[in-house]
Amino acid sequence: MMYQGIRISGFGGQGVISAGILLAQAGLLEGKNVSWFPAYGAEMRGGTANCSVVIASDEVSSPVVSRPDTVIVMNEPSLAKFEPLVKPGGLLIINSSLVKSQPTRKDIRVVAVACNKIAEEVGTTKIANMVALGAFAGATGAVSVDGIAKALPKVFKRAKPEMLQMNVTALKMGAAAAK
Amino acid sequence: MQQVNKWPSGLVNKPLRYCPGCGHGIVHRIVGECLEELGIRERTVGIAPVGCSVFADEYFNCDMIQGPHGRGPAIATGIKRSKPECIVFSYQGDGDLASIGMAETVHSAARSENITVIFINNAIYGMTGGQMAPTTLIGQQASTCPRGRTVQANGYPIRVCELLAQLEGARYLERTSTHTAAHVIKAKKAIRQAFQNQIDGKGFSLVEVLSICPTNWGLTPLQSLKFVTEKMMPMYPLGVFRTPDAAAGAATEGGAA
Amino acid sequence: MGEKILMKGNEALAEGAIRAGCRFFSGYPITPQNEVPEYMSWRLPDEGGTFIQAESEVAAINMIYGAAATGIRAMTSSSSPGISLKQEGISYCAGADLPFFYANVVRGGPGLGNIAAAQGDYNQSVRGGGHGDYRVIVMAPNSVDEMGNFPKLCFELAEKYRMPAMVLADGILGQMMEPIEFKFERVDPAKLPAKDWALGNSAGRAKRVVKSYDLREGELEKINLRRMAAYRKIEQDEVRFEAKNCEGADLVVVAYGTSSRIAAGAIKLARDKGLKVGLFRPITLWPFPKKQLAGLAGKAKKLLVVEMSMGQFVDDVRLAVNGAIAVDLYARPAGIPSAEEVMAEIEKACQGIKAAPAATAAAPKQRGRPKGSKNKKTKAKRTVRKRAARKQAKRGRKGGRR
Amino acid sequence: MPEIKVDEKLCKGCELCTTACPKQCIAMSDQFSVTGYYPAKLAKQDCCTGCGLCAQICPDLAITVFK
Repeated sequence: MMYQGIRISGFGGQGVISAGILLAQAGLLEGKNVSWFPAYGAEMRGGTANCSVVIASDEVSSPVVSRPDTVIVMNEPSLAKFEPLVKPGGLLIINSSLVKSQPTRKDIRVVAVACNKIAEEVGTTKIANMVALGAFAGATGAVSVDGIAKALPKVFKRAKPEMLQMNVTALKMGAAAAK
Repeated sequence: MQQVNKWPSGLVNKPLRYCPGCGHGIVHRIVGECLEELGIRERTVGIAPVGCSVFADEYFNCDMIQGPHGRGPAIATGIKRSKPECIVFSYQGDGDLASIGMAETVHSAARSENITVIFINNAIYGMTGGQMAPTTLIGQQASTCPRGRTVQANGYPIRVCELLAQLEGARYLERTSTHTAAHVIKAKKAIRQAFQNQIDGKGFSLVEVLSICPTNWGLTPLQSLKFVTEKMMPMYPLGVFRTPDAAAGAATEGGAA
Repeated sequence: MGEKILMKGNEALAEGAIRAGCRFFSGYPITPQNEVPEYMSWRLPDEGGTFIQAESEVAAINMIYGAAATGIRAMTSSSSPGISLKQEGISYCAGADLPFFYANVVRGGPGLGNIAAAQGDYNQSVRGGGHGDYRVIVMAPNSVDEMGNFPKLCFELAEKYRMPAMVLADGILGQMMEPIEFKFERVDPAKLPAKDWALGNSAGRAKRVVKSYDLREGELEKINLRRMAAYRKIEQDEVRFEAKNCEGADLVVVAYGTSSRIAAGAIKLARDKGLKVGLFRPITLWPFPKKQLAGLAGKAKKLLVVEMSMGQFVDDVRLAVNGAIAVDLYARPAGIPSAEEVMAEIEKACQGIKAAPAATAAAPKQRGRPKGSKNKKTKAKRTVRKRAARKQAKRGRKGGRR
Repeated sequence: MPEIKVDEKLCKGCELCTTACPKQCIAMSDQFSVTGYYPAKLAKQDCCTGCGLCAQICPDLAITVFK
């Protein structure tokens, strides 16, 4: 039985909401049960955004992930907020381009990936979220990089082919960086 | 070297939670300065609406009450009639004042309640995420008119000052804007006048402020300033529409005709 | 039908309604249900339907009153404060026997509350909601799939019994995304049977009147009695619920909507620890699955109600079991419990069962007495039941936190 | 010389002040602040006249003017 509860958090505009939808869509395409739930409303305005994603072989019970297996932290304030929630033995993926503090937990696995820097190398920092998703795929195997790549055109319906290609490159580089 | 400006005592000293470029901050500062300069802060009661400026109760440094959507002028009536010595103002957006609260707006003006209404017109619903407002322009896109507002499906935008100018009880009506520093200074003069009218017992005063909403317009703040001059002002000309001393005045700037 | 697509709950609700033949929507913006009118604003015109953003909820519901009177499948949606504003119109529709469908995507309350998920509108929903003596059919989905598939059921029940029917959801169900499969054929509104009460073209027939008043002496009561009989029939025929692992369970968690999803997660954790816990989920909140809940007495030893309100839903559960089984409450009014938190409550409730089996189990079984006269036995039973009920009331007070 | 001070904790990088300055003394920083925005700054030496128009249009009361 497979279950992955994920929280993704960062500044509004870093693409954490769409990264979550993409993960859920990828899980669905791979035949898993999935759910996605955003933090919505007033707290979004000018502040941080986060979402919950569940990918499971079994039925998904609660869509709000209170004890995540994996947390992806895209900015500094998110580290303090979400590090304590990770399950013991769980995974914390940190965007080391923007997060300068060090995590303090010793009972979890920490993977630091310079998402903004890698994204910049690929072409634009706007796809730092894809680097982070690649890192998640590489570190957990809960979904594959190919699976996420297949989900891309379903979620970003109006994206140009060259943009999609850049996203795929970012995914692959993220996965490589996490291994 | 002297400090030229400072945080007004009429505003709580804390960061504003509005989006980057949002016009609420400018008008909040103006109102806060008026409360200080007119020496009325400690006898003022403000009414926060439903919408983005629901947070106004956190920011204005006077007694505040937050009420149901659109009912600000009715609540103001209740407060003013119970405590006539108090200065009462209602701070409302376009959805709150001109859509769900239109009846309260019209009837408080008709009764010439001695209150001050600050009306922020940004032609969109902000808090709920960019739905069409009663002041949304023809052709303007919104999340409930994604192909642009049409007369056929959505009717015409409402010009609040012109509408209220028909009412004898509406004693002071002015439309201002905040898209340049000079207009901000004019807007402050109008808002100050609206409070002064209440102090002098002259009856219903309303100041409409054209304001930008970059987030829900889908524009940068700088592009939004252009939207005000090119799109909003032709529809919503600036000027004084009524004063306590004279009947209807004429628009002075921006009119399409 | 067929393909599973990833959709937001609010969008699934809107799409489901359109596929069910809805061709009229009026509403007013309010979080967390804005995706419903937004979706309708572009989808409905494409289907030849009408979308109107009304100037207020009061106007929106009266547009529905008018549209529904013509026999069209009409819908509105809102969230708690907006639904309060609509209650006048809903009462008029109920009083005029007009079918329509509406959804309440509940947020925190009372007043403006907040915009997070909550279940505080339970009583308002299941007791009619507005003034006067009436009911509305209340369906409580707990997944995006049900959000999309319930509107059709609601339209059908509403038309069958000529009354309003609603979906009671919450911010989580509205905002979350899940795979959905529409499990029904698209309804072609042109092929729906004509309604013999609908207003419109009166050529060739007697004029019709839609109204909610009758001032003639005794007439209103006759109408209400007819409506009451219909309500009794609905209570007989239209109850829907889901029972999972209730057979042989010591403890049954009773929850609806989002609470039932969180409870299901907690039950998984509990069963992994070897605790015998089941889940009972009412799908229709009115009609309420009274008989089915009462049937748990004598089987399970205790019920644990989990609700995102102060203890509204628990009243109906207690009425249904009528003291025959202990009912604990875990209440989070305008809070969202975690599965771990509910799991802790389950463990606490199970400990209670072990510590005091005599007090919590169905009384007659535990206190079997030698067979005497029939009268004596009944009397004994009654006393024990009373005692159990008293104990339960005490526990209920303690259990209901916050 | 007159000058402005921008409170980086308050500034949300909306750039409205850059349009208000009659002498174009204000530019945006290329480093983002703790709040994630690129704040405004006085970009030119001996440029500010202390007119205060930037503070008039600033929606976040982030600018203090000295003269």
